[in-house]
Amino acid sequence: MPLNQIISEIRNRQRIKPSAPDVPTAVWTGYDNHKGKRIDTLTIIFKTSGCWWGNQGGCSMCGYVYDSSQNPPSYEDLKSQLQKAMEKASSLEEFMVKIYTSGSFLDENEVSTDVLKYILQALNQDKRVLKVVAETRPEFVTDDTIVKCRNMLKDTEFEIAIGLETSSDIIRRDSINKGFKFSDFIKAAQIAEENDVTTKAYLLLKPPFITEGTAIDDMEQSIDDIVPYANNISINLCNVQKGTFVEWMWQKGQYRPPWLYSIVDVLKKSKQKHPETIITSDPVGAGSKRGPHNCYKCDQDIANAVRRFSITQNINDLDFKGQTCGCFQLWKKVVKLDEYTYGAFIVDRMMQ
Amino acid sequence: MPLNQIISEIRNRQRIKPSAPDVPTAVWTGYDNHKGKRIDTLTIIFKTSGCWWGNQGGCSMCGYVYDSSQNPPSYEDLKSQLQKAMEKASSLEEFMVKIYTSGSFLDENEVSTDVLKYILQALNQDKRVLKVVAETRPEFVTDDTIVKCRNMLKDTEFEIAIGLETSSDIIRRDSINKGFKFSDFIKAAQIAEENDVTTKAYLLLKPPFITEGTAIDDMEQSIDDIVPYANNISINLCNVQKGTFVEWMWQKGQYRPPWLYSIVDVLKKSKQKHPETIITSDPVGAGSKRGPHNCYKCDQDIANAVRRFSITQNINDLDFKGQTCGCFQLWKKVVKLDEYTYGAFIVDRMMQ
Amino acid sequence: MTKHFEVEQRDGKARLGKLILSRNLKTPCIINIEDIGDTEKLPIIDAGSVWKQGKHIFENQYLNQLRQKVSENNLIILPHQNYPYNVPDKAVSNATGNYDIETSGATGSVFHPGKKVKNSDLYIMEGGGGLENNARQFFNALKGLKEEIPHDTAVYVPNIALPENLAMLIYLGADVFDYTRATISAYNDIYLTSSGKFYLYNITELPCRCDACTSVTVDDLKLMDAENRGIILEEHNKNMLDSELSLVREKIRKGYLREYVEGQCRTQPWLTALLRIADFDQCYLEEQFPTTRTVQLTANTSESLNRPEITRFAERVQNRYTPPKKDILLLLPCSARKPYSTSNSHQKFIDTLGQYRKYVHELVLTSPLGIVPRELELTYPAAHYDIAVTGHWDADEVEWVTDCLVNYLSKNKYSCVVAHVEGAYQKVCDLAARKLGIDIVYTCESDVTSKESLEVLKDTIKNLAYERTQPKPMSKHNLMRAIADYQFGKGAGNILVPDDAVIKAPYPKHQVYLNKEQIATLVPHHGTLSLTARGAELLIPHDNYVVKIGSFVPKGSILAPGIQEADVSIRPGDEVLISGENAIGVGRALMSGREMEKSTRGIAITLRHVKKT
Amino acid sequence: MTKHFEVEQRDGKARLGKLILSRNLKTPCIINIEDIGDTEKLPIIDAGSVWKQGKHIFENQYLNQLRQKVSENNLIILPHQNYPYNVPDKAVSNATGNYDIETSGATGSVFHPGKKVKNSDLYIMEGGGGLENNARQFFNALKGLKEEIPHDTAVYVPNIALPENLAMLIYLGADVFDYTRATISAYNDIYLTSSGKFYLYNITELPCRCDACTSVTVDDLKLMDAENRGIILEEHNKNMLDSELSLVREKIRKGYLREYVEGQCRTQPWLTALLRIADFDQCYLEEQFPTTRTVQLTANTSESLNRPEITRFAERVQNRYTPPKKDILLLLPCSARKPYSTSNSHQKFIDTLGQYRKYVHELVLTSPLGIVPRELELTYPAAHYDIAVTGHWDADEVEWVTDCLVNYLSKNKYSCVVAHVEGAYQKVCDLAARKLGIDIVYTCESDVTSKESLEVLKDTIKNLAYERTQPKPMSKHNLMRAIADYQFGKGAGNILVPDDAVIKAPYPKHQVYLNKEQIATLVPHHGTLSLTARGAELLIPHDNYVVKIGSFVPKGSILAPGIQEADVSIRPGDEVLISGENAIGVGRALMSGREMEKSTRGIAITLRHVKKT
Repeated sequence: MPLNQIISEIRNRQRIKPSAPDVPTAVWTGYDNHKGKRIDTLTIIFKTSGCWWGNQGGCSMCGYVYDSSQNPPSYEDLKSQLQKAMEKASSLEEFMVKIYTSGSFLDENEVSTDVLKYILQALNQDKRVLKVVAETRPEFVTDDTIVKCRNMLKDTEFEIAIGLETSSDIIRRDSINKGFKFSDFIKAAQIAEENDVTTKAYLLLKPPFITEGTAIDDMEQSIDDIVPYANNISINLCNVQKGTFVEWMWQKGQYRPPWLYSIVDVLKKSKQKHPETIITSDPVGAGSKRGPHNCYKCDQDIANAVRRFSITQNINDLDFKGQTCGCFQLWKKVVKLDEYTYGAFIVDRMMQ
Repeated sequence: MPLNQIISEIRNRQRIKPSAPDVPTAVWTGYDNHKGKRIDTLTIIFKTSGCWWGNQGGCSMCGYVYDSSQNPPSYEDLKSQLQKAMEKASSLEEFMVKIYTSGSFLDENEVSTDVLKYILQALNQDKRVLKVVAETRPEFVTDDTIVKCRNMLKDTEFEIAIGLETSSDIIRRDSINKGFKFSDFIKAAQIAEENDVTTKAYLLLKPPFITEGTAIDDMEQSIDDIVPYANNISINLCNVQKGTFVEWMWQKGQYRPPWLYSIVDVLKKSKQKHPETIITSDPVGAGSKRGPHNCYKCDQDIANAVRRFSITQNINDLDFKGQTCGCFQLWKKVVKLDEYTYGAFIVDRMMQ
Repeated sequence: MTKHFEVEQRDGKARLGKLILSRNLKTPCIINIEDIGDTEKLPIIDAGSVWKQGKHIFENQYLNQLRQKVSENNLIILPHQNYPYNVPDKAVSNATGNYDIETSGATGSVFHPGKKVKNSDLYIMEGGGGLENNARQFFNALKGLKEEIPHDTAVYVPNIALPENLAMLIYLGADVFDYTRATISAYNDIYLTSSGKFYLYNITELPCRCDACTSVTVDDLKLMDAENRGIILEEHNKNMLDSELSLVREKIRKGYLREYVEGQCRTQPWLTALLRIADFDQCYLEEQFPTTRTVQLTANTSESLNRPEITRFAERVQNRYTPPKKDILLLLPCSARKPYSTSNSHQKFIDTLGQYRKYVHELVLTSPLGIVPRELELTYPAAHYDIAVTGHWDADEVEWVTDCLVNYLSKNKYSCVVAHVEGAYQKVCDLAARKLGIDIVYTCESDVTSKESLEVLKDTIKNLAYERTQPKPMSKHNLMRAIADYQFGKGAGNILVPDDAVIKAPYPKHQVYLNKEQIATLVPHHGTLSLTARGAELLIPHDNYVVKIGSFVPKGSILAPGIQEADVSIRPGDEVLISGENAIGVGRALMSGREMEKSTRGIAITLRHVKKT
Repeated sequence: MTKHFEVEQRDGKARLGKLILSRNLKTPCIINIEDIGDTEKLPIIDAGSVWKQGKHIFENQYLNQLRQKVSENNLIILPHQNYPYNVPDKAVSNATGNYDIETSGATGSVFHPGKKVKNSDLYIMEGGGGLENNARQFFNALKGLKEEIPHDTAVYVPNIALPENLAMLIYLGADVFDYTRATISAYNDIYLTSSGKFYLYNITELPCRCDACTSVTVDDLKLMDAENRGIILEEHNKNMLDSELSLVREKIRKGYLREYVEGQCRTQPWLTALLRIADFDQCYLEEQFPTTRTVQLTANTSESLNRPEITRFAERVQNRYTPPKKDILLLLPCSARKPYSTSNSHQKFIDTLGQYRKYVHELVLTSPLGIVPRELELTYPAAHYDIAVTGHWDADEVEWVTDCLVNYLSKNKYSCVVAHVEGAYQKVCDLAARKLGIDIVYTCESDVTSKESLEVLKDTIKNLAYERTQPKPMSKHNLMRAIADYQFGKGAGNILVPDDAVIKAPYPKHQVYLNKEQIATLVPHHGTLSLTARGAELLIPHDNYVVKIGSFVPKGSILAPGIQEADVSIRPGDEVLISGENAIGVGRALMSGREMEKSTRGIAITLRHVKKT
């Protein structure tokens, strides 16, 4: 794991603010695409003891590790977290619940079997909940854990979400420091499928060291590679999170978040190739220095188009006025030239 | 006399080497034009007590003051000087004698009446001597002095040579510090003519502060002005003599000797206008840094043409190959631009 | 005075302006002097040289005839009898061409020191080009000229402009140049660039991409006949001058000419000497150097230490600034991030001091600024400079900062001086302590932000504090007073920020209120105060930075001719107080006080507030 | 090693050379990296990134296929997995793309510190452009790279070249660049010049006369659509890079790059920092700085004090030079005219001393050189430097000259030190005397050439002389020995100029004869000795500056591959001694000793004399 040591060092320098163990890290409602239709969603980020992988280094772009609780929350704490989260859904009629822990929901050391059972049973009992999606690393997707969930949820739809990031083992290892292989993902997806559980794959556009053009190609290739295994693909746009290796590179002027034109390019081409697969992207932080951005002038237009497409899956939604922004020429040059910068990637530079 | 004080200061700083009083400063033989024909000449520069004007400041370009003797040479010394000079003419059959003193031959304080009589009588007795030319400032050209000479020389031709320098009183005063006016020259020439003595005028091309173009115009104007009074006009090209104000300016990069193209230009135009007047120029020091020069490559060609013309008075002699030298274009630009340099004259500059 | 020249923008002594003639010439400009007389091409004619034309041009009649031939909007260079600069004044004053002659309309005069200055729109520096390579004489000549002539007239330095020296000449205040050197160089086969001259036959490629250079290869050029070669080289040389001129104009617009000149002057030793000599002169540049700029001050050469902003800051800290009444001085190192208190290291110092901070007065040591009291850390250029970071101070920097500290400590007494510094900073403290014969308490050995160092700092100040009565907390009033004194002179702080003033809004956007009326605002970007009309009213009796105007009520801006008197200490960029019979107000100076008084054209002040009286 | 790169000319670390490919690329060069892969346009192809291509490029088979597609004369950049410079070595060395792969023909390798260096013709400085503005890291990275790779290979620094930094990068030893920054800047509306960047919308005129700029006005340009605007700006930006490149190449040809860089680096603080950091490094630049140049050394900035020639001169005076046996030291000021003894002031000193001159040893104090013994006044750069004359020494100059004098006097003892100096020189003497605890006799108060001062000088030396036995006159032998020691190291003087040597011809054209055979000649222009083959024969056993060659008899020049061993102290320009089995000789080094040993191409030495043995 080439980067693990430096990532650990950066993690150790980061100050973490203490927080209440009985309040979820975050809860919000939104929309998603469910079988071709728009559906309300409730996203809950549970505060747990955190990601085991993140706690010993972890991924180069992940700042969620700082969301974990410093003392492992108790059973009662987590019950309380769920309760507070569900209050946010009080006005919804039918919805999907998306569970994150900044780690793996299926990791027993993070979410004890008791807690897991309590949460899933509770959700199953709430008849408004059509579907539950829970994020996990693939090593926790075993016959054992999947069957357990399936049993709790009964006929509520269940989907596991895995941060595969890319189908390239080299990028996942040398750039992201993810700690598992593509084959691990495939195995997990197969176990899920066998148990009538669907799989959602998260991909990551432009982890560190990857040029803009290679990042685009990597996403297109990854989608081609995972379509057989994932019904649902969501592309995260790498952004600069506090206390991460990516931030360290960015502060040195050696990392630039992806261009929004790049995700548009990926979505267009991949959707055309794989019309049956749901491919979405939520451009978090779009138009900010730390988030994916073009020239800041056209960013909101493009981010909105991406969001719209993510709901409609209609590639016409990706044609937008913003494409005529002056910076489109610049992006084309960046894609071409960044490939031959040999580690001196093209970043935004101040006038000096 | 604007410049007199600074010229005096420069003079006082100059070291003068002592020299024998019974040897002339210089003697040489050469050729000149005499009534349209080439004639041998003997030039004698007598060492005297020096120019009265030079001894109290004098002309800005004149370094001859340092040729004078520190102790006034005696009658015997001057006899000895004449004798040594005449030895140089031993092989000549017929010749003209040109007498200079670095001052005025007719100035009694410089050349006593006894000495003057001795010299002129001796020359008169030498039947090979067809003509005597003697240089003097105009204030010494009086009925008295001229009649005295005429009487000594009898039928030997006699010509007085006056360093008028220019017909412009302003230039002669403010640039050359000559100490007399054009009207003084006219008066002297008239006295001479009345006594059957001819007058030769020396002009000076490009004294200090005068631009290349103004210098050319000044010569042409001066020739026009003096043709009625002088049978013979010789143009000196200002050069940088040791211990002069001109040298002081030159060392500061604020004086450049005239271009040889300029004298060619003057000679051509003036000779065409005044075919009857003998107009000559001896480009002393041509092709050296301190002398008149073009680009150093073509200088000897042009100097030779000027010398040839001075003998033949044929302006075709002034057409020469050198005119096609690359520096001709430069000279044309210099003539045009130097006019508007407002005291920052165009000089030769080193590459730095 | 002049109706034909106006300055539109300034950057120190350099300026953008225009000669208002039949065709306007934007200055700085380079004129094609060959075109002189052809008023279609160049609206300038030359009445001629006494050397050439003789006496007849003495007569006013001649000049009047000339004026009748050309319009009033063509500039006539009055008759002149030129001498090089070195010719003694006495010689020149006794020359024939010493006469008094005038004409209506636009005129230019050849200036010789000691000769009477005629009323003109343009002054020609006699013998200018002849002083190339003699920095001392050139500077004296130009300074002599500029001191004699009105501010709002143009200066023409003939036969000197080269791409290599243009920036420096403009920086020193010249406006008009000619192509003479470019042309003559061309016909001498000299290829000009802004980084020096090349002899054509010594180069193997043309380091330029101008029209002339792309029209030909260097080898072809070498083989051409002289006339055609000269034409191409002349075109290139002129292009280089034009291009350098445009660049310099852009640098002036950016306010960045000084920085450019500090590099560009290295092409020739005499240009470097000019920079240094001009800096040694205490007044020549300073008077017109702005007190604030919108760009960073880049201190990138040893000469940066002597630039007017730096010496002025040090002078004001020494003479205008009054420290708060505390008897512990804490010396701190500077930080790359400005203002210092936002940097990581200073944040740590401040955190460490905690409640004890109020016992100490903080002074930051820095090169090139010398010493910066904490209260002035926002004030230009304290928060606006950028340096080449090598972690090393040279001897001049050490000497300069030491001198500043010694001067400060000679004037301001403390019972205890604590220095939380390392490296060069410590060297400075040692030298200052030795010079003054005082003791300095050091609180760290190496890394100033190490836990151990911070611990020692805390303990040291804590112990000192125990022996002392608790002072007032570092007051916003003191901060605002310090800036007011720095900006308007000693005493201004007490007038603008009396004890009963109320300071509103959080740092650094403090506002001063008196009797519920706003007096002043701290402008964070420059760290200076912006006054209200009421503030101006209070401060006018203090009699600094006051501009007196006539009996009108100004709007938007005040033109120079409207100004009756202006404080000589006013510099471009200063906040000035307007005092008139019918109005008082406040605005930003665009020119120096002396220039305001002496100019007949141009905007002197942009107004911010006016109040009828 | 390399068959595809050859250095043709050097100026310090900078060099002119060529990449010998299907189309030769003259270096330094800027490549259009967009053309990569199209070998018609650019004879370079990239085997690809591991990040992009994954594992398959690990296989040699893939590379062999690639080589089959393109000729041996196309340079293949070997597969790479790029990281920025700051990524820890350990991370990089554990990365997937750590494999060993080679191919025939021309190759380029991406260099990461700590990773194994492959045999290549071109090395790419990984992450080069990412270190812009971080002078320390950039310098360390480049130095690290240059130390690992053979001298005769090219260095490519990607994504960094700008007109403002090109000179510095080449000065530090980089050869190949790309237009990437120029293009990206253009599409960001950034207008590049060699004196910095302008944002297009902030400028009101285009300060350039290139094809692109003359095709359009700035206002039109601002109104154009992004694509067309980008095209024009890109053309301009590329023109500026090309033009700067040509200029730098010309500066290298003139041997004048250091002087240019000292000015040009002021455009950005990080470039100034690079200059200073490179100078602080004792070896990096010095090893390849020539020992003589045909041009003046212009010392025009404070950094000039630290340039390799200056520190080297001081070091040699300290360590190689042996003063004559005299016990009166006379310190004199330098003069503008060089060599000093031809100046007016020194002529006066020498005249004044007259017969007493032989009693004193003369040492000239000067900035930037420090101290120059009279015997070395001809020796480069003592007679070859030019400075900005202001009559003022700054603190660094005073400190430097004082240090040189203190070092000298600590090592060389005199019974009496007389200083005929004023101003800054006197300050230096005072400081040195105080440091050493010695007395210095001053012989003038102000003007060193005044009659009174010269009188005092004469009397002082006269009085000192009376007490002493008459020494030998200042001997030509001593002069020649001093130069020999300076040039070839201590002891060389006694070998080349033994007591029975005869010195012929007047100063400064002395020739040394031994047994009627000529040994050496003093070359006045550089103040160094030129040896005959006999001279070389005598000096070879001294074992300095010796180059060992194989069993051939060289003619005209010696190529690097012909060299077996070369003294590491050899610098370009040095007189070197050639020692082979079949020949001895003498010649002029064109490269450093280490470079001679390590290079496989290029002329190492131009021969002057060869003798078969």
